[in-house]
Amino acid sequence: MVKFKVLIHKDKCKGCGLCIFYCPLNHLEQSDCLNKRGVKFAVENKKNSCIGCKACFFICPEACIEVYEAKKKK
Amino acid sequence: MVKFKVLIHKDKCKGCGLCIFYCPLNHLEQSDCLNKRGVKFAVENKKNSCIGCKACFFICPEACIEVYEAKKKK
Amino acid sequence: MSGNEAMGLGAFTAGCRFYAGYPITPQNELTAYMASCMRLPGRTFVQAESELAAINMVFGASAAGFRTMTSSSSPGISLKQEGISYLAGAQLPAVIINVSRGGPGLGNIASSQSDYFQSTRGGGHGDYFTPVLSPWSVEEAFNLAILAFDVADFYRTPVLVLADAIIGQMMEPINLNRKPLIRNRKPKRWSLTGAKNRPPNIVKSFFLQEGLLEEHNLLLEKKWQKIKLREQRSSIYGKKKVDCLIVAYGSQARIARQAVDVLSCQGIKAGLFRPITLWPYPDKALKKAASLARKIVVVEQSLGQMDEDVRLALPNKEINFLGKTGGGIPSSLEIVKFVKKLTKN
Amino acid sequence: MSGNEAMGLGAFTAGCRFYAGYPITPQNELTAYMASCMRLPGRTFVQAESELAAINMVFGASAAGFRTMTSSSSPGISLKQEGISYLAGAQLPAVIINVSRGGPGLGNIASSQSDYFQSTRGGGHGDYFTPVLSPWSVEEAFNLAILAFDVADFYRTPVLVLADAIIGQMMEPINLNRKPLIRNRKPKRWSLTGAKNRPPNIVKSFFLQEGLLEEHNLLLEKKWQKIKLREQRSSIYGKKKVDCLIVAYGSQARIARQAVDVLSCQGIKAGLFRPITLWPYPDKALKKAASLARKIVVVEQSLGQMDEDVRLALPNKEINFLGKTGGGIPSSLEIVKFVKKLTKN
Amino acid sequence: MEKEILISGFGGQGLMSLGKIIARAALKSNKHTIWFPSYGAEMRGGTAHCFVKISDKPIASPFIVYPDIAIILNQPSLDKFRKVIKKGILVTNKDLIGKISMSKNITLKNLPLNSMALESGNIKVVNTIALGLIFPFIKPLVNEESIISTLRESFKRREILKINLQAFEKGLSLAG
Amino acid sequence: MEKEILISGFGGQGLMSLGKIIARAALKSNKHTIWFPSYGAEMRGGTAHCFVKISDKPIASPFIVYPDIAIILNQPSLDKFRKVIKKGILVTNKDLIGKISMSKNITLKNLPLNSMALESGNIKVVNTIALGLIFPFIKPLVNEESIISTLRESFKRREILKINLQAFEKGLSLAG
Amino acid sequence: MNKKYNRPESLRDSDTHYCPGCGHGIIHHLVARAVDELKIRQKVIGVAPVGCAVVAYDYWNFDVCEASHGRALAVATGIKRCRPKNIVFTYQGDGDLASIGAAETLHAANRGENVTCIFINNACYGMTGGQMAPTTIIGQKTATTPSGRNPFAGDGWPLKLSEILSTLKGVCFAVRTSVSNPRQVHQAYDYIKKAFCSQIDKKGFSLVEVLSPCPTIWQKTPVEAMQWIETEMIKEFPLGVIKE
Amino acid sequence: MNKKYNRPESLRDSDTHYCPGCGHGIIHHLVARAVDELKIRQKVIGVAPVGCAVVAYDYWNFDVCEASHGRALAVATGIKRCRPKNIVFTYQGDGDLASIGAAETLHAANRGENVTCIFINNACYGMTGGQMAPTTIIGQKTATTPSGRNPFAGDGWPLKLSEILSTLKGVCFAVRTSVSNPRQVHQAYDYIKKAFCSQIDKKGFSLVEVLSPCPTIWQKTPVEAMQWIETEMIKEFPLGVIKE
Ligand SMILES: Cc1ncc(C[n+]2csc(CCOP(=O)(O)OP(=O)(O)O)c2C)c(N)n1
Ligand SMILES: Cc1ncc(C[n+]2csc(CCOP(=O)(O)OP(=O)(O)O)c2C)c(N)n1
Ligand code: SF4
Ligand code: SF4
Ligand code: SF4
Ligand code: SF4
Ligand code: SF4
Ligand code: SF4
Ligand SMILES: [Mg+2]
Ligand SMILES: [Mg+2]
Repeated sequence: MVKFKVLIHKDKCKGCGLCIFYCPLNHLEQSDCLNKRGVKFAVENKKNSCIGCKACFFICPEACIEVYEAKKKK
Repeated sequence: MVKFKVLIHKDKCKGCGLCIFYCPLNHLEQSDCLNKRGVKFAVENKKNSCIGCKACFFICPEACIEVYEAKKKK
Repeated sequence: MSGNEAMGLGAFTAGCRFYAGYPITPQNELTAYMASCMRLPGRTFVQAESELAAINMVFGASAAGFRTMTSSSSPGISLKQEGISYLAGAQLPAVIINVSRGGPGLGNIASSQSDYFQSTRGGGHGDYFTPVLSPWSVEEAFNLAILAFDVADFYRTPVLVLADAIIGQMMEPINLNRKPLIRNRKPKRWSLTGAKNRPPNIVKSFFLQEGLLEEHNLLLEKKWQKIKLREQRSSIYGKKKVDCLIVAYGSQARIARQAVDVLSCQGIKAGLFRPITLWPYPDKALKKAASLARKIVVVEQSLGQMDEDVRLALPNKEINFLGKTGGGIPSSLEIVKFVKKLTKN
Repeated sequence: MSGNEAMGLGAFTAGCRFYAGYPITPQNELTAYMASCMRLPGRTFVQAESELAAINMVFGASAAGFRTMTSSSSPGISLKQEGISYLAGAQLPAVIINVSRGGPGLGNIASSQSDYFQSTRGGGHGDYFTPVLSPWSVEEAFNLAILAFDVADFYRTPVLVLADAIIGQMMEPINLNRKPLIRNRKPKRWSLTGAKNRPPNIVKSFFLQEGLLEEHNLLLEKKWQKIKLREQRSSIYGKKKVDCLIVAYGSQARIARQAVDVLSCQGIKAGLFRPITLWPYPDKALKKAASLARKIVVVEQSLGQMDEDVRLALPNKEINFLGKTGGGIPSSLEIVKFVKKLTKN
Repeated sequence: MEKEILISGFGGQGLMSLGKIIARAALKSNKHTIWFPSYGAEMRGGTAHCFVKISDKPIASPFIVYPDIAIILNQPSLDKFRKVIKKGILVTNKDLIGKISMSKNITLKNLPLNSMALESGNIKVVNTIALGLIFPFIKPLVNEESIISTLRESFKRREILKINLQAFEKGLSLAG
Repeated sequence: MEKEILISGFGGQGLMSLGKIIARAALKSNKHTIWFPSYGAEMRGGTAHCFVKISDKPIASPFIVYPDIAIILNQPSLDKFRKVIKKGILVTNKDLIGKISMSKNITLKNLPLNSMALESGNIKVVNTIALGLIFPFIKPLVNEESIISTLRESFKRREILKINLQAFEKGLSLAG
Repeated sequence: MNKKYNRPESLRDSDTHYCPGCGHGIIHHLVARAVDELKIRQKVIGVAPVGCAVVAYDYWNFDVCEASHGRALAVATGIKRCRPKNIVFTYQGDGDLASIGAAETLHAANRGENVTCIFINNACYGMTGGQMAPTTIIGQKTATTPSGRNPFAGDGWPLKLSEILSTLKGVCFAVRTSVSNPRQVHQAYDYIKKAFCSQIDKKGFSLVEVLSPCPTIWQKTPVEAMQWIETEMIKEFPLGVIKE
Repeated sequence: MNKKYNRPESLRDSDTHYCPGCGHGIIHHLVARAVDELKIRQKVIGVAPVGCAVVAYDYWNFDVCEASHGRALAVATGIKRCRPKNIVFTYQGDGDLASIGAAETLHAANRGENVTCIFINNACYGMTGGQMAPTTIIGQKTATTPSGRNPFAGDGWPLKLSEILSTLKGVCFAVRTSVSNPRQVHQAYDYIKKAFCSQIDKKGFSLVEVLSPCPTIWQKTPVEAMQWIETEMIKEFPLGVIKE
């Protein structure tokens, strides 16, 4: 089974919220705290799991999201 | 009966020959002598008569041809 | 009110009827200001597609007999050089505002006074000059914008207002109670209105026939000489007899004034000579002021441009120069230090 | 061969690989010459849609690491001012030829030297200079075109060749037997070739971060100082110790030389000082020459522009000026008369 | 009397408008004033600053060498201006700034301005809180009425105005 | 020895090329030479002129004040240059020029060049006839071979060359 | 005897500097005639280009403004915006209008400036001695394309600016015509009048492109030049109303 | 664990100066990604504009050249003609490309320069604080059109330069796309690659116009800005391949 993981470089994030809005699974959300830029950056939430659609990856103006494909034997 | 007359300002003429070429009746021709610009200017000849089509008038780059319409009782 | 807006208001007050401009920092507030006030009836605002288009629209509006202005900043002013030369050649009044920034090239958007040569030595081609006015405060920016129109119309010449980014962007109050005098509003008989009841008018700078351009240029030369004689403007701050006379213009003169104050406190007699017209350069007044000064210091936001005019005006004086380039600004402290070192020897 | 063609041949000989130009009289023979020789393999000729496009194409070609040139005449050169300022700021070598004509505005197509200020005082915005070379013969036009490329590459700077309409259009023989020396052909490590096996190269003139442009400009200033020190060029004709030293450049120096000959015949010791570089101005050589001269006369095809450099170089001398504007050319007879009157007193 | 104020921070933190508000209020209080911006490092997003001078005499230079009052909204600003802040009051934004150690001549107010602004419902009022914080120190030159009426002019939309007035009060209450 | 030649006329009369031909021929004869055009009054159609200087020493100025040889092809040219033609030889185009009265120092050759050219089959050879007319006067500096070979280079088409060579001879025969 | 067709009042009684057979002379005449016919001589303001027609003001008998090379439509914008009641037109060569002035042309048209543009397409730069113009046709030899214009060698394709401009909403009338024979001359005359009329009716930007002979640069006799328009140029630049 | 989608090599690991939600960041990424994918990083030469993307060279990890405002395609012409084997592209805003640079754009396209032009249409001048651009849509408020762009007040019509350029023979590929949602972003990416490929195949001038959000000037949140593209901008600027 293939699993996906997103990695968000939190200090590059400008908190524009585009990834959050466009993630089809609402896998992303705003953080509670501020990063060093003073914005609430994007983080994964734990509710849904990522399907690796890369919507967030492509829409992020800061290119600060990475999407990993993790082949894991169950 | 209507008669036409063309008047060519000879010293303005640059001898381009356009009027001569485009006159449908060959009413115009090159002069034998030179004008003060040193070119053989356009003159009326006696062979054919002008029908007042104004071809020469419109094509002349120097606007040095005038076409008169002369209403004459025979 | 910012200096940029003040110049806009000045133009409006002077009866500017046509403005064309193209955005560029640090003069955007001026374009924005014009975009609202010049959309009123009887006025025209055009956002031109480029600086070239803007200056040539101004050429047209001026030829049509109207008070007209354009504004830009350094790179945009370079693009207008051909147009300015045409305006000068065709003897068309117009006001061109340069809120100058750091160069060469794209440089930066900080304040700089490195367009002095371009402004005073005809950056365009040919034997011509343009009067150049340089404000040192927001209020003066307002007043000089008005004066620029008057001078332009009186002499039939393009006039430059050379304001730096500091003057353009800083805000300070201005007194609008005194009603400004608008002069030189005589009818422009040479202008293009349609050839009704008069022979056709022609606006041109082209004189191909041998000798004609020479004749025309000698006429212009007379005009430049007249302007040189009559339009030199400057101001003096501080004592008359001084150890050190600082020469500076625009925002740098502001900073120098502070230095003069500090120096006085420290017992050094210093004065400030501030040219208001950069062309014609107020050399008569400078000569007079310099004759009572022991040392001369020129301070500029450049590597030394006005410096040359001071040297030409005072061939027998030693001229000391303090300058910073590329957006660097000689601070009042630096000036004080420089002057102190100089006057010690 | 005409001066225009000679400059084209010079560029070709110097290894110019890219030429972009826009037609304008009196330099059309140069564009036409390039249109044929630069269509050979390994070379590129582009008829640009405008002078702006041409100078910016040259910017690109230079950034790509190639020897490149554009040419125009006065109004077209005004349009290139922004581009020249960019070249200077981005430290790109390039050669720009101005076969100057009468201005301001459309002016006429006669010979004129009224672009001197524009050429030597950075007609564009910002703190920069460009070396300016001025030939007085067709052969020198050829040689200076080559030199221009060498200087440009060595200092990484745009170089102007300021030839007037007389030099551009007159034909005289040139000696092509001596093989010209082409120097400074070192690889351009800064140029854009694709970032292969090295970090990316960036060509730019923009330094927004505070202080960066200042730093950059001080670097440029060092370069200007170095050029000032090393690249002053001039020549002298006639006696050393003279009653009158005539200072003139370009075609006007040719005419002045004739005047010097006539004056010698008439028993008046006259000499000619001819700057070959207009920037840097050869003030050291001039000072030396002037120290042996009783009177100084500057002769220009303008209302007095180089005049200012002479006055700056010789602050303690009286400078006399003879000039004609708008295509007028001070003839050798007029010079003789002027000098005779002057030396009589 | 003369007060020299430096405000520095990220482009979006409203520092330019804060400077303008102070200058306008000073004008209303019939004082001489100059506001001068420096977009400094970058046009968008980056760090920028502005100067405000208020005085009862005409002002010469718009520049400030050693400010009396400094409002420093992010780390780069502090790094940049640390050396010239030698006296007076310093307001800093704890949320975006690490450890601060300044000379003892300086009255330091280090508060989490971003968080406070978010709390009050709008991240944009960082600047207005700061205004409240420094107000007591410019009071000799600028009266409160002028400030309030300038705020009223600057924020036309009622809700926005309300939040700003509250932010000002909050700052004021913490000014101590 | 130095010869100074002025050629002036209408734009289309081939005066520039005549000047260039003389200059090239002088070069071939190993002389110093300068050709210099002045489009003067008008770019098209109007009156223009050029100077040619030939010398056995280097030449200073390309300008000519008092020409040794003047070829004047139309009335405006005569009006313009009458005053400076004070010596030497003057060739004029009778077809386009009214009465001429010049000082006696001048050898005048006033011939109907236009008509002669038309006669020889091409109005454009006006200039080549003039070349023939003045040739004897530049002979000390330029030899006939050089002229002929320059004509050959200038006119590539055989018929055209033929007419021009004939025109040159015709001029020469009338040079007297 | 009724005098009928003579020099219009709007054309001065001066000699032109144009080469024999040059189209500029014909078109100057047409413009002047149209101005007379529409009785607008006292309110027309022309803008002259830099090109062979640079001194058009010496030939027309009404107010004329110079413009720097390529910027005639910017100048016209300045004039017309200030004097909306006057009739303002530019007269520009192909180099002026379509090469150096391309941006000014495009944007004036796009703004729908209520001016008329007479565009003289002679497939070359006349004034500077016959270099390639944007309108030079493929294979045509010029001073800068000595072996003929070759789009595949980077010389670019013949530019059909009238077609391009006609796609803009600001343009109300665009036509290409020629003066290559008397009938065409007459038609060009009608189009010029029409363009002026559309300006009088405040419809926006009007454009009349005229294919015009340049015998000198083309190295043809005047008659051959006319024929070259009809056999060669028209192939690249078809005549007719493009937008109305 | 296989890393799959991460920062391309051609994008430096630097922070941008762009506002949150700015389209420039997205498109920079796409360009870099396309360069990586086509393995041309070592021979690509970019030309940066004057506009918000002026310091694009600080973000891309390959050779980049500055160009003065509007002249990127002239600069690109100079580079490409000298280095035909390199891949040369310009990256230009709507003000840069379509306003001040209109002539250079038109003529580079008409010459069929074998370069790629990435045209960022954000309906405004971002860098100078939000003035009207040629692409500003009707009624849109900007610093210079305070009551909305009004073509009937002389502000001009939204200029569709891609359509205009696609009429030129020199243009081999012209497309309008957007980055207004992830799917579109991906499509934009494909088009950019395609444009580069057509350059590699020496087909001529290729143009990719990208509708791009400018939340700051539009005074919208980043998400609203994306939606405004889809509801408003696309009406004026329809997406799709214009020429291929
Ligand atoms: C800025 C500038 N560039 C170039 C020129 C030189 N120039 C004069 S006219 C002209 C082009 C003429 O061609 P066109 O516009 O087609 O007019 P035509 O002469 O063919 O009627 C040029 C390039 C100039 N005067 N000014
Ligand atoms: C010659 C010149 N004119 C004007 C400017 C000012 N300027 C900088 S960017 C810009 C326009 C930016 O708009 P656009 O090209 O659409 O890019 P964006 O910022 O929207 O991405 C202008 C007018 C300049 N730098 N140089
Ligand atoms: S890859 Fe798709 S599903 Fe996963 S976080 Fe990103 S947008 Fe959401
Ligand atoms: S799209 Fe990028 S910058 Fe925007 S919130 Fe998501 S991670 Fe942050
Ligand atoms: S009016 Fe017609 S018929 Fe009469 S001369 Fe002229 S062209 Fe010939
Ligand atoms: S058309 Fe005119 S210029 Fe030509 S020959 Fe006839 S009259 Fe003379
Ligand atoms: S060169 Fe051509 S366009 Fe110019 S006047 Fe001569 S024929 Fe007419
Ligand atoms: S102003 Fe607009 S285009 Fe510029 S960085 Fe901000 S969002 Fe991007
Ligand atoms: Mg043409
Ligand atoms: Mg934009």
